[in-house]
Amino acid sequence: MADLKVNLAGLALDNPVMAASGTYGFGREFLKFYPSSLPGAIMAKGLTVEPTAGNPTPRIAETPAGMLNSIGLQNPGVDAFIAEELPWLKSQGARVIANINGHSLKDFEEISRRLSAATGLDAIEVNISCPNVDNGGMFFGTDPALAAQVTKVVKKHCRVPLIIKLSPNVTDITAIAKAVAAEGADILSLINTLLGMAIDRKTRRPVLARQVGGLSGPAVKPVALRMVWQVAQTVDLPIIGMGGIVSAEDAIEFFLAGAAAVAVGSGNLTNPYCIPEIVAGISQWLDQEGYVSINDIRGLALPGH
Amino acid sequence: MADLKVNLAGLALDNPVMAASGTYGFGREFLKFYPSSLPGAIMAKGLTVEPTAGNPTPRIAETPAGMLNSIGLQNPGVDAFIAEELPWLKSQGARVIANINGHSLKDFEEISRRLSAATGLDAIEVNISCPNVDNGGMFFGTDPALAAQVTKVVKKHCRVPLIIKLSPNVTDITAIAKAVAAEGADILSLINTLLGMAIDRKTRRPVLARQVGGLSGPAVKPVALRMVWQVAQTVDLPIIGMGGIVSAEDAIEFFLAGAAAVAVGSGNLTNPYCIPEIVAGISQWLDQEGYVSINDIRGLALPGH
Amino acid sequence: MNHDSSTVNHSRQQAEGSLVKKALLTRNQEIAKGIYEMELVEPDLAAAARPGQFVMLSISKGLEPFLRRPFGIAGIEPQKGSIRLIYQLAGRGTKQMAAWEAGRPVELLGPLGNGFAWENGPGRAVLAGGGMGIAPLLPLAKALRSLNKEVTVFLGARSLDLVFGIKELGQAGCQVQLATEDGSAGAAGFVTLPLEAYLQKNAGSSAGNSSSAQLQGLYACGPTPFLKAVSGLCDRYSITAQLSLEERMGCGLGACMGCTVQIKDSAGKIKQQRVCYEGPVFKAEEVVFHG
Amino acid sequence: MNHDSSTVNHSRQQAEGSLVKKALLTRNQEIAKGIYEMELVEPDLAAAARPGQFVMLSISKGLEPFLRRPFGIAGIEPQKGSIRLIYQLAGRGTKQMAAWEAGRPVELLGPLGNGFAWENGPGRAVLAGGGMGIAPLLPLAKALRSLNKEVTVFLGARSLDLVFGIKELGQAGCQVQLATEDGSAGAAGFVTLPLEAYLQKNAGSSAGNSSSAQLQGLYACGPTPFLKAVSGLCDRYSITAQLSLEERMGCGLGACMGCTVQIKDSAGKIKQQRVCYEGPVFKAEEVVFHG
Ligand SMILES: Cc1cc2nc3c(=O)[nH]c(=O)nc-3n(C[C@H](O)[C@H](O)[C@H](O)COP(=O)(O)OP(=O)(O)OC[C@H]3O[C@@H](n4cnc5c(N)ncnc54)[C@H](O)[C@@H]3O)c2cc1C
Ligand SMILES: Cc1cc2nc3c(=O)[nH]c(=O)nc-3n(C[C@H](O)[C@H](O)[C@H](O)COP(=O)(O)OP(=O)(O)OC[C@H]3O[C@@H](n4cnc5c(N)ncnc54)[C@H](O)[C@@H]3O)c2cc1C
Ligand SMILES: Cc1cc2nc3c(=O)[nH]c(=O)nc-3n(C[C@H](O)[C@H](O)[C@H](O)COP(=O)(O)O)c2cc1C
Ligand SMILES: Cc1cc2nc3c(=O)[nH]c(=O)nc-3n(C[C@H](O)[C@H](O)[C@H](O)COP(=O)(O)O)c2cc1C
Ligand code: FES
Ligand code: FES
Repeated sequence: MADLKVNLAGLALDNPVMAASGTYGFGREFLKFYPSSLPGAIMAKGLTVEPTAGNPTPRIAETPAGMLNSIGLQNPGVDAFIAEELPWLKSQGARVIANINGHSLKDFEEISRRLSAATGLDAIEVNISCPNVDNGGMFFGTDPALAAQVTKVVKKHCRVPLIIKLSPNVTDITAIAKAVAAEGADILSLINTLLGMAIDRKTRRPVLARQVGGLSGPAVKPVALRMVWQVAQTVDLPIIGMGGIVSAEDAIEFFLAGAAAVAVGSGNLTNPYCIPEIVAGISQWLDQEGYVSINDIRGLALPGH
Repeated sequence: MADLKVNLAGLALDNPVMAASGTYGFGREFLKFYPSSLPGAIMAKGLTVEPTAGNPTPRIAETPAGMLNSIGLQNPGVDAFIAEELPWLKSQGARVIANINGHSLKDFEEISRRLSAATGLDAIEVNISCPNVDNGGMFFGTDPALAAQVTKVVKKHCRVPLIIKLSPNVTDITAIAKAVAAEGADILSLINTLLGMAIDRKTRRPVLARQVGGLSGPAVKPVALRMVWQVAQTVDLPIIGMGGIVSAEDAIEFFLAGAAAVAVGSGNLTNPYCIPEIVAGISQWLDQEGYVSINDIRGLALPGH
Repeated sequence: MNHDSSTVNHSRQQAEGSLVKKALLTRNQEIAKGIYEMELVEPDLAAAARPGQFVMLSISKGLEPFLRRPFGIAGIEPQKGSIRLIYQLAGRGTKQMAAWEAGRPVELLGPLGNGFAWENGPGRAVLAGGGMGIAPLLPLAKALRSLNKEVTVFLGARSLDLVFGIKELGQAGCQVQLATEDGSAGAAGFVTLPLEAYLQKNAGSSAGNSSSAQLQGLYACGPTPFLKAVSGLCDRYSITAQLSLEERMGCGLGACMGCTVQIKDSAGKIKQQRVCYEGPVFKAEEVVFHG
Repeated sequence: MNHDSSTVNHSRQQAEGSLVKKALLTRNQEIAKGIYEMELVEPDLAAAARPGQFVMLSISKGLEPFLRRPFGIAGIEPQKGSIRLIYQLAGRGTKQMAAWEAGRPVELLGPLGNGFAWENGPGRAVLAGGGMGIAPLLPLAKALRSLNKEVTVFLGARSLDLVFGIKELGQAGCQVQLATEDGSAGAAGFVTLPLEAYLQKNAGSSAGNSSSAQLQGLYACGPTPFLKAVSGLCDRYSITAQLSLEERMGCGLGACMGCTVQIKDSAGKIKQQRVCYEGPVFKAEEVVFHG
C-alpha cells in the first residue's frame, strides 16, 4: 500500500485530501457518512470576527459542470468556532484548518490574534479571495501589495502553518504568489472560485440575489490546474490544489501539476462520499502504477521533469 | 415574426448570431450545412501579417463541458485572406469580419494598413486576447495602456467598425474596456478563452503540446456572462457576447446581460447546425414572449432595469 | 419527526444506516399536465420517511446536471417499501426524470430534513397547498386521517389540468376544497379566499364552529407569496401553522449554507436556519418573509 | 475517394445530402479484450463511405462529453445499408458507447475525410495495422480483394487477446501475418520485423519475388511510432505507401485547425494539412514525423 502521508511545511497529514472551506460546514453534517478524521484535514467554513448572516437567497445556481454560490461567509464568528466547533472537531480526531476572512487589515489582525489562543488548530488558511462579500474579500487577493500586507499581519500572530488562499480572478496569479511568499506564507492554496453569473430567462434577472457569485466545480478544473502548474514553477512553497476535483483521477492531475495536497469543495455537495472515494482511488492508482508514496508523483507534469 | 436585425455602431446585421473567430475557418467548411449568408456575420479565423503555421499538436483537449485549444493562429496570412477568402465569402453573400493579431504594435499597424485596402470587409475585430501565442497575443489584452495603444494604431487605418476583443484573463475587464473605448473602439467583443490546462494521467504530461491552452465552451459561460454584464454597465459601446453559447437559451442570457449581438465558437465544432438552430430558437422565443425585436431584451438583467 | 410530540419538534428522525440510497423506480407517469408521479422502492427509506421530509435525487452519474434535485416525499408506503414523488417539468433535471423507465435504479439522499409535527389523537387540521405544494401534504393528510382527525385540504392551482391528488385525498376521507386561478374548476381565484372564509368560521374557540373537533393547526406548502399570505391569515385568526419552505439547494445536507432562511425565535431574535436541515418545515410565526 | 484514380487522390467524396446523420445501432459487442464492434444502419452513409474515411460520433445529446469522437470506418456494407466501427475502451466516451444497446439511434457526422486510393485491376498490396489501426484496413482489404489483388496483411498487437479481424481477413482471401509483442501468438515482437522481411523479399522489381503480381503499394494505420517505422521501411525499400494518421480532433470538419500535420510536397515545401479534411490518409513520403 502506497504511503499517502504528506508534510506541508510542518502540517503533517495522514492523507493529502482535504475538505475545502465552505463546502463542509464544521464537519458535523458529514459524520453521518464517515468519521471526521478521514479527510487529510478539514478546512472549516470561512470565519469572520463577528457572526455573519451572509447574503440573501437564492445563493446557489447551477451551471454547466459547475455551480455558483454567493453564501457570503455566513458563520457564527471566530469565538464560537474556538469555543464550540474546534474542540468538537478535535474530539473527533480531525485535523482542523481555520479559514479566515476580513473586510480590513484590522479584521485580519483581530481574527488571527483570537485564533492564536485556540488550542488544537492545525493551520490557518487566509481567504484573500472570496468573491462574495463587498468590502475586502477578493479585493485583497487581486493586488500583490495588499495580499502581502494581509499575509504580514496574520503571520505576526500565527503559531501554526500559514496558508494563503489565492484568487483566480487575476491577470497574473504568480505575482500574488510571490508577494505572499515573501511575507512568510508557508503554504499556498488555490483556487478559490471564479467570479461568474447566471441569468434566469423567465424572470430576466440574475439567478442569485447578489447577482454575481463564485464559480466552482469541474468546469473550472482546467483553470485551476493551469494556475497550480504556474505557481508551482514560481514559488518554492507546498501547494494545496483545488478547483473541480470530484474523482481520484482529477486529484492525481493536480499532484502531477505540482500540488502537494488537494482539497475537495463542490464535490462534497454532489457526493457526500467524495473524499473517501478519492482517498481510496489515489491509493489504488499509486499501487497500480508502482509508486511508493504520493510524494513521488508531485510535479511530474512540470517542465523539466 | 420578431425582428432580428441589429445595428452595432454602423455594423448592420440581419440577425445577431455570428460565428466566432477560429471555429469557423473562412466559412468554406460550413457550406455543406447552410449558406454562408445565414450567420449574422462570420468572424474569420485569426489573421497575422505573414502566414503562420501555428503550434504543434495535440492542439485540442476536452474538459468538463468545454475544451482547450492551442491552435496558435494557424492562418494563410492577411494577403491570402484579402486575395482569396474575403472575395469568396462576399460572393456567398456573407458579412465578413476580419480577426487580426500581432506580436507587436508594428504588426497590428501593418495588418490594418493592408486590410484598409480590402473591399467588402464589414468590420475588423482586434484580438488582443489570444492565449496561444508567445509574444503579443494575450499580453496586449491584459494591460489597459497596451490595449489602448493597439486600439489607437488600428483605428488609424480602420475604415469599418472597429471591434476590440477582450481577454477574460484579467483582474478587471472593465478597466480594459474603458481604455479601448477611449481610443475609439466602436464595438467590444468578449470573451476570448480562459487560460487553462489538461494533464494526461497516463503520460504524466500536459495533454497539449504547448502545455496550456484556451478554455471555451459551456464551462466558461458563467464567467462570460458576468463580464458582459459588468462591461455593459461600464462603457456605452455595443457588445458582442460570447463564451459557451450552444443554444438559443444561452444566447438569450447574453442579450439579457447586455449584449447587442452574440457569437458562437465551440458550439460550431460540436454541432455544425448550431448557428441556424440558435437563430431560429431566438426568433421563436421572442415571438412566444411577445417581443417585437431582439433589441427589446437587451440588458434586461442589468441593474436598474 | 416524533408523532408523540405535541408541538413542532425539530429533532431529526435519524435515518437508519446511510442516507445514500439506491432505489428502484417502479412507476413513472404523467398525472396532470407536465406533472409526473414516480414510485421508488427502497424499504429503509420507506420505513424512515416522515411527511414533510424530502430527498435529493441524483439525475445523472456524470456531471450533467451537476447538482442533485430536491423533491418532497409525496407518498410513503412502508408495507410496499416504497415512496412516491410528484414533480413538475421545470428544467433539464425534471425533463430527464420524465424519460426514466420503470426498472431503473435511482440514487438519492434521504430522507432529509424535518417533517411536519402534529398532536396525537383526534382533532381537526387544515392543509393548504399551492401548486406543487400539494405533493408533500398528501402523506401528511393520510397520517392525520389515520389518527381519525378531521382533515380539510385547500388546493390551489392555476387551472384544472394542473390539479392532482384530489381523488387520493377524497379516498383518505379528507374534505377537499379546490380553487383555480382561471376558474376552470372549484372556486375561481386564489385558494387563500376560500381558506380565509373557512378560518373565519372555524378559528378561535370551538364554540360556534361548523365542526365539533378543535382546530389544531394549519399546514401549508407552496410558492413563497402563497405561504406569506397563509402566514398572514394564520396570524389574523390566531392559528398555529407549519409551513414547508423551498430554497435553491446545494447539498441538501446542511453543509453549504446555500438554503438559509431567517427564522425569528419567540424573543424576536433572528437566526439563520437551513431549509434542508432545520427545515423544510418551520412554524409560521417564526418565518421572516422578505420583500 | 475515386476507385478509378491510379494515384492517391485527395479529392473529396462529396457526401450526398447532409453529413449529419442519424443511424440505428443494430449490434454492439465485445470482439476482443476491451475492443468492441458496432454496426450502424444508415443507407446513405453506407453508400457513400469509402475505406479510410471516418465518422464523428456524438456520444451524448448533452454536454458530457462535449466533443464528438472520431472512429475509422471498419466495415462498409451498402447492401445492408450499414457500416461497422471497431473501438477500444479508452476513456469516458468509449465507455459510454460500450453500454449502448441495439435499437438506439446514434447521431454522427460522416463519412469524413479522404480514404485510401488504389490502382484498378489486379496486383499486389501490403497492409500493415498496429493495434486499433487494423480497423480501417478491414474494408480496404475487402475492396482490394474484390479487384482480385493479392493482399497480405500484417497485424501487430500487444498480445493475442487484443487481436481482431483475422478471421474476416482470412475469409476475404487475404494472407495474414500476425505478430504480438508478448509472443502470445504469431511472431514475437513488433510487426515491423516480419514486415521488413517481407519487403526485403518482395520489393523492387518483381523478378525474384515470391509472388508473381507486382507490389503496388503499402497501406498502414496505427500509432505514430509504428507509422514512422513503416514509413522508414517504405523509404528503404522504395515502396509507395499510404498512411492513415490520427490527431486529436475538435470539429472533424476542417474548421478548427485542431488536427494539423506537416505535409511536405515533392519540392520539399512544408504545408499545414488537416487530418480530418485533407487526410486522414496521406502519402508516406509526404508525412513529416516529429521527434
Ligand atoms: C425542499 C424542496 C422540495 C421540493 N419538492 C418538490 C416537489 O415535490 N415537486 C416538484 O415538482 N418540485 C419540488 N421542488 C422544486 C424542485 O426541486 C425543482 O423544480 C427542480 O429541482 C427543478 O429542476 P430542473 O433541473 O428541472 O430545473 P432547472 O431549472 O434546470 O434547475 C436548475 C437548478 O435550479 C434548482 N431549482 C430550480 N427550481 C428550483 C426550485 N423551485 N426550488 C429549488 N431549487 C430549484 C435546481 O435544483 C437546479 O439546481 C422542491 C424544492 C425543494 C427545495
Ligand atoms: C481519424 C481517427 C480515427 C480513429 N479511429 C479509431 C478506431 O477506429 N477505433 C478506435 O478505437 N479508436 C479510433 N480513434 C481514436 C478514438 O477517437 C479515441 O480512442 C476516442 O476518441 C477516445 O475517446 P474516449 O472518450 O473513450 O477517451 P478520452 O480519453 O475520454 O478522450 C478524451 C478526448 O481525447 C480525444 N482522444 C483521446 N484519444 C484519442 C486518440 N487516440 N486520437 C484522437 N483523439 C483522441 C477524444 O476524442 C476526446 O476528445 C480514431 C481517432 C482518429 C483521429
Ligand atoms: C458553497 C461554497 C462555499 C464556499 N465558501 C468558502 C469559504 O467560506 N471560504 C473559502 O476560502 N472558500 C470558500 N469556497 C471555495 C472553495 O473552498 C473552493 O476553493 C472552490 O469551491 C473551488 O473548489 P471546488 O471546485 O472543488 O468547489 C466555497 C465554495 C462553495 C462551493
Ligand atoms: C479552436 C478555436 C480557435 C480559436 N481561434 C481564435 C482566433 O483565431 N481568434 C480569436 O479572436 N479567437 C479565437 N478563438 C476564441 C473564440 O473565438 C471564442 O472567443 C471563444 O472560443 C469563446 O467562445 P465559445 O465558448 O463559444 O467557444 C478560438 C476558439 C477555439 C475553440
Ligand atoms: S442546501 Fe446546503 S445547507 Fe442546505
Ligand atoms: S478537427 Fe477541426 S480541423 Fe480537423
